[in-house]
Parts: sequence; structure tokens; C-alpha cells
Amino acid sequence: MGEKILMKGNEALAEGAIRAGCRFFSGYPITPQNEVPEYMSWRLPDEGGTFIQAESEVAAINMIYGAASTGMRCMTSSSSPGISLKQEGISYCAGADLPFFYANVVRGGPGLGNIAASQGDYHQSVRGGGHGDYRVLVLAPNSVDEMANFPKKCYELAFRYRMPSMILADGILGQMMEPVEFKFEPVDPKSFKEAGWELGLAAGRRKRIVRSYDLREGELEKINAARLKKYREIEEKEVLFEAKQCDDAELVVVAYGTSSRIAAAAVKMARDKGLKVGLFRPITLWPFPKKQLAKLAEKSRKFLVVEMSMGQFVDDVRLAVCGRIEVDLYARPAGIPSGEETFAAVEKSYKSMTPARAAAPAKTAKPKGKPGRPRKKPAKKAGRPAKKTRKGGRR
Amino acid sequence: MYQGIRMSGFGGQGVISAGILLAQAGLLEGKNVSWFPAYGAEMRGGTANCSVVVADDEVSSPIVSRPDTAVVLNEPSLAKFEPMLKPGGLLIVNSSLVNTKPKRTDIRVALVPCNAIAQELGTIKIANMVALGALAGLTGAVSIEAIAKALPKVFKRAKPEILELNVKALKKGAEAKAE
Amino acid sequence: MPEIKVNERLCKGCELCTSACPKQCIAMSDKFSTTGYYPAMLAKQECCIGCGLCAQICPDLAIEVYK
Amino acid sequence: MELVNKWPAGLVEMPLRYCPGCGHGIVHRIVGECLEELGIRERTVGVAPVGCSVFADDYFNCDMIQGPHGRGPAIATGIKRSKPECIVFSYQGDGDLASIGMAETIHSAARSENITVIFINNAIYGMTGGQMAPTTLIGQKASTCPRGRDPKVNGYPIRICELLQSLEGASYLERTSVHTAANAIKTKKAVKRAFQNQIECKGFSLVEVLSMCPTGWEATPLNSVKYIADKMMPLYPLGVYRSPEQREQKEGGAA
Repeated sequence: MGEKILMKGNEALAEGAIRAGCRFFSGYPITPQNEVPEYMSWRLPDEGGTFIQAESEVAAINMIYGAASTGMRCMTSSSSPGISLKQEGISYCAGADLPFFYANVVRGGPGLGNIAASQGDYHQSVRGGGHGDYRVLVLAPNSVDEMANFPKKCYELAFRYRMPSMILADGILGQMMEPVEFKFEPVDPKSFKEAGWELGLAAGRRKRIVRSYDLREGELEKINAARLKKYREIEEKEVLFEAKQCDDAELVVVAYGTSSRIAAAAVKMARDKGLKVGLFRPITLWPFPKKQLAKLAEKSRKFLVVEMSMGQFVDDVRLAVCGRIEVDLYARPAGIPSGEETFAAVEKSYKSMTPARAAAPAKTAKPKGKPGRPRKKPAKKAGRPAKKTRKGGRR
Repeated sequence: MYQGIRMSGFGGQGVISAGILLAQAGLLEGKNVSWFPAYGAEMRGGTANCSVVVADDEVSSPIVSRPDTAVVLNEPSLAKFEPMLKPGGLLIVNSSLVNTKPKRTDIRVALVPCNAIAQELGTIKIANMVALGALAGLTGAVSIEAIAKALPKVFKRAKPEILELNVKALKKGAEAKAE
Repeated sequence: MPEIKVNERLCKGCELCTSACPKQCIAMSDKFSTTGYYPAMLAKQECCIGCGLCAQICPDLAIEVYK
Repeated sequence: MELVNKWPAGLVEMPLRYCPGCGHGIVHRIVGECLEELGIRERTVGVAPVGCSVFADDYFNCDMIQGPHGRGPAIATGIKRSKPECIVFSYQGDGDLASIGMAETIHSAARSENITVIFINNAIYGMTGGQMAPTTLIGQKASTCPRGRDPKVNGYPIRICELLQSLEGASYLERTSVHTAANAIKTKKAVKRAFQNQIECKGFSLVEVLSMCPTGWEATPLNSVKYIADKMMPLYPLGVYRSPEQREQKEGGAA
């Protein structure tokens, strides 16, 4: 603790997991996450842990299924195509209520795509990812420091709720170097106590079974209903987010991970120019900060989502605000925007806002937009620049 | 203060490690830093480059697409990075290997014979340090002292006499002038 | 007289051809090519027998053999 | 004076993006020449793998498809069964063929799928940065076995030709090398035969080529050549492991 050291994101992630008690890693080479298994291959044996380079991602995730069933703090990591291969195993773990932690250092897709950074795996991550009805806890760091410190949080949540947890990173976060400070003391795996579901030495107790199926009539639904209850509890208690300069913001930029740090630069440029812009950054992508965004939608006039994908993250933002507010999108599918480009998008979105609520407060403004009426009308009246850009955009 | 830097050369010229050294030096001086490699598909050969940001504020994108300063150690890098520089930016050119003259007139240029200077000091392996010294001297992004302090942190297994030689190269580079 | 021509645009200076030449007539240039390598060259033209073994081992198809 | 080694028609005329001293270029040239000399270029479909030779789809001057890691023989099967008049080959590295794609390798051989597999064995993962491969030698260092491959931790290397030898479906199996010009010439003979077998509908053919990876081995190209001769060849002996003639003899004898 204390000292700031310069570390690569992937290595910080691996070290963070080890300090959080990880003693089992299985994986398979794929760029841009290779430093994670490489780091584990020399570091884990020193800690008395196990590193296995599996013959494939499919094998790697099933090694995790086995290790997790013993209560071991285990981990796997991969990048987009490899995570796709692991989805069957992740679904099994979720179906058997096994806690484990994995990381997706996302690259461009679909298919083999490229090895640069992207946020194209958003939907896959927050909707479970594999077959069946389940969720995975998703944390989205936006710095190497968070890459180092989030694994501990992931393990805590995974074991508290007995389910998989993941870090959704990308090629930039994996490959870049930044100062890191480990903000927790290394956890001693010996301090972990059995919870009562772990497989292993059965002497003196009844046998236990880890499985993801129940073929008896009506039973699976009961299990899934219990899981749903657990998910509701998580949505209530475990949401993490960061809001900057949102209190007086007319436009709120919503972004996560790498795009949130680029958005932060754009927000700063906007503030320097006197535009009232704030930044909202979900840290947990599931559970998603729905309520917080809905609340923010009452205060501000417009949202702008910035994402390095086609418009996946924006779906969740729009669901959260339920049409109460206009949500613009600046999408860069497998592209990495600069601060200047993002600012240009912010400025465009800001200038095309509907008339200021400050002039006509929210309550008096409402009746104008009667249900069934086209929402464009108020924009037509006062928002001249908006009219132009929109028309241009439509044609 | 914000310095977005792009360092580029042939694989093996040491631009990647010079970039890490620069970031480490910035960290020692209490600044916000980031380092990001261009990781291509080919493992060896061709041109290598990395982005380094040294700033007082938080670093947004670690990818420097409009550099304040570009260090080019070989010919192909000049063609690639000269057009990307910000107006008024600084271009440090290894004139030992780059014969083409920069074309832009809205930038400052420092022609530094990095290989020749390194050779004089004993080995062309430290040409990257000459370039880094020039960068530190001309931009003030980090001090030569901070880089010297960062050296043993980055090159953990290097012998003291090698580290000393690196410092000599840094100092020699810092004497470079820009036009 | 047989000879070889090395395409400097393709040669990556791996030196495998120097080991394949039975007459040791290939050497490496001491000048960087535009692609950043020290390319191979026919150092002793008179000794080339045009056997083409250098071209057999060249991973970059950089050697043209004339006979 | 006449140019005696024209650029092969089976290869697109462009610089290869492989590292200096990499064996892929030699095998690419050989395959390109075979496509031309056998007159099959215009009816050949190649399958490019994941790994360094993912670029093969650019380089070979025939129809090419690039597929998921390890699934080459399955993709080739689909193509061959849909268009039996085509010559179909799969070009794969050791991670692709002997690790993640092992099931596809074994089962396409077992089905005696009438395809040609070119297998580059350089005992390392190249593109991802020098990780241990299933063919990595005992004691050989790699980025995921930094202390050298230890059989107690990492198990033993896999010999693909020997492994496939037991399968009736495997028609032609040969291991060659490209570390010298003479061996490169032998490799060309083997590759040509592997394509010829497919033309004659003799079933599954695979040529395993021992090849240099100077970058992954952290060696110079010249030392890499020595490494193959001194270290790899004792573990991976060159030679023919199965041939259609052997199979015909056997079947004839049994009947």
C-alpha cells in the first residue's frame, strides 16, 4: 500500500486478483490480454497457486467450473472471441451458483475483428452472455488503478451472492501503463471459511452436489425465481457509479470504461467554454444505475451517450430514463475517439437541445408535449440550430 | 501543463523503453502519466511506436493522436508523425538516420544526430537516451534528474556503469537546440 | 555468368541465405534499407554458380536467381 | 541471363509481414509453387488459421477463407463436401492445430476427409507473444513457462504425426523441415504429394513442417536454424509416418 508504481493494466489486473486471494488461473493465449496469463504463470507458483495454460478457452472455463466448485478463488481472462467460447461454461457456473471472477479485455469485433480496443461486448456482458436466464456482476474500470483494485470487489460480490463476476475492460486498459496504488492489504486465502456448498473432503458430513440442472417438473422455475430475487437484491444494494458536475448540468454525458475518461476531457473543454455539461459514469454495468439516471433525467435537459460500439450501452440508458428525456448517441464502433472529437459531439448535442428549462421551467413546459403529439414541436419553435441539424441529419 | 508525446523508430531502437522511462520519470515528479504501446500483429521488425502523456491534470486518452512533441528515430516515422503534430509542436529528428528534411513550417524542429552522439559515447544502443535527453531539455516535461532516478526502476538488472552511460547520453541530448 | 539479385524492399536481413550459399558469396550490406534492415547482397559476383539454394531458404522471396 | 525463379503464381506478389527469419515465408512459397505446378490454383480454396499465418488469406493467390482458431479442418470439410471438385487445404500452426483444434484435427483424419493440411510446428505461439505451445520442448522457455517447460507442471510435448499414425483414416502423414535449403526442397516434395493425394481422392493428408520462430525463441535466425537441427529434430524425427501405398498394401493383405 501507499507507493504508486507504474504498471501495465493487464499486469495490475493479475496482481490485484492475486492480492485478493486468487490461487487458481486457467486461460488460453489471445491478444490483447496475454500479459494476464503470462504474469500469472510466474507469480502464482510463488504464492503456492496453480497456473494452467489450457488447450482451449472451452477447457479453461471448465477448469474454472471445477476449481470454483471447491470454493477456490479462481480466475480466467480472455478477449472477445475467447470470451464467446467461454460462455457455455459461464452459464454452467451461473446455473450451479458458483462464484468466480473473470475479465474480458475487449477487442474489435465481430469475428476475429482486430486487436485494438472496443466496447463491442457490452450487450454480451450485461445480459448474461450465454444461454439461459442469468446475470453476471459486471464492473467497468476506467484506469489501471481500478484494474488493480476492482478484482477484490469482484471476489467479494461473487462470494456474497454466489455468482460469476467480471471486469469489462478493453485493449487500452489492458495495454496502457499508469500509476497504480493497491488500496488494500493482500488477502490470505487461509482466512477463507467454507460456506457449506463446496465440494471436497466429505468425511463427517452429507454428500454435496454441484449441478446446473433440475429435471423435476416445476423445480427449475423455483430455482430461477430464487435467483431472480437475489438479482433484485443486488440491483437494490450494489450499484456503483460516479457523477461529476451533474448538479447544474443541462447536458449529461453518460459513458463507462475507457470512453468515460475521454468523455471527461470533453466535459472539461465544455465547462471551459461555459457550457453546463456533466459526466455520469456507471461503474457497475450490471447492476445498472437505473434509478440514479432516472433521477438525473428529471434535473437535466438531455443526455449524450459516448460509447466505442454501435449503440449498445445507450439501450440501457434509454431504458433507465423511459423516454423522459432525449438521449443522443455518439457511437464509435471499434473506434477510439479523441477528446476533441468527443467535445465536438458534446457541443453539437448541447446546441440542439430543446428550449432551456431555465426560461420555461420543467412543469410549465410539460403540457406542450402532450402525449400523442409529435415531440419535435417545441424544438421547431425556438431551437433554430437544432432544426437545421436535425433536418440535415434526416435527409 | 500537458505534453502528449509520440516516440517512434525501428523495433530495437529502444523507443518503447524510452517511453516507459519518460512516464516513470513523470510519476517520480508527481505528475499524471500514461504510456501506451502501438501493438501490431507483427512481433518483430517494422516500425515501433508508443504514446506518452505527462500532465498536471488527469490523463484522458492515453493514445496521443495530435502530439505536442514527436520523436522520430527513423525515416518511416518522419513520414508518419510529422503530419500528426500540433501546430507549434516540436519534432525531434534523429538526423543520423533520417535524411529527409521536415516539410512543415508551423512547427519547431530539432535535428539531433542521436546515433553519432551515442557512438561517440561508446555504443549506438543509447541513441534512444540521447533523443530522450533532447526531449526533456527542449520541453521541460520531466527533468534529466528524474529520468536518471527512473533508470534503475525501469532497467532493474542493468549494471551501474551502464546506467551511468545512459545518464551521460541523456545529458548530451539535453544540449540539443530547436529551430 | 550466373548471379543473384536481392530485392531490398523484400529482404529483412535474416542472413539465412548466407548460411545456404555453398560458395559463401553472400554478405550483408552495412547500409539500412528503407524498410529498416541490413539487406543481403552478392558480395563476390564471380563465385556465384546460380545453384539457387539461397532462394530456397529465403523466407521473403527476396532473391532472384539468374542463370 | 534468365530469371530462373519467377514469383510463384500461387502467391500474391506482395511483401510478407512475417518476422525476419520466420519459416512461414518458405512454406508459403512452397505451397504457392505447388498450386501453380499442379495446375490447381484456380480450383483451390485455402483455409487460413488464427495466429501469425492469419495473413495467409492475403498471400495465397486462390480463394481463401479465414476461420476461428483451430477449426480449419472442420471448415475445410464443409467446403470439400460442398464442392468436391475443389482442392481444399488448411494451413495451421501448432497452437491452432495441436491445442485448441485437436478435436478437429483428429476427427477430420479419422473421417479420412479428402483435404490437405499444412501444419507449421515451431513449438511456440508466435503472434500472441511466445506462449507455450503443445509442441514446446521440455526445458524450452516461453512466456507462460518462463522457467522452461516442466513436465510436472506443463506436461509433455505432443507429436502430431505419431499421434495420427494410429488412425486408419489418415492417408498420408509426413514430417519435414525448412531449416536448410535441402530440407526446404524435401518439404516441397511432401507438400506436392499431399496435394496430389487429394487430386487422386486418397483421403486425409497432413505435412508437418518444423519451422523457425526466431522472435518466439528469442534467437537470431541463424541460431534458430541450429535449434531445429540440434533440439527439435531429435524429438520430432523427419520422415513419412503413413502413406497411401502402405494403406493399400495393408488393405490388400487383409482382404
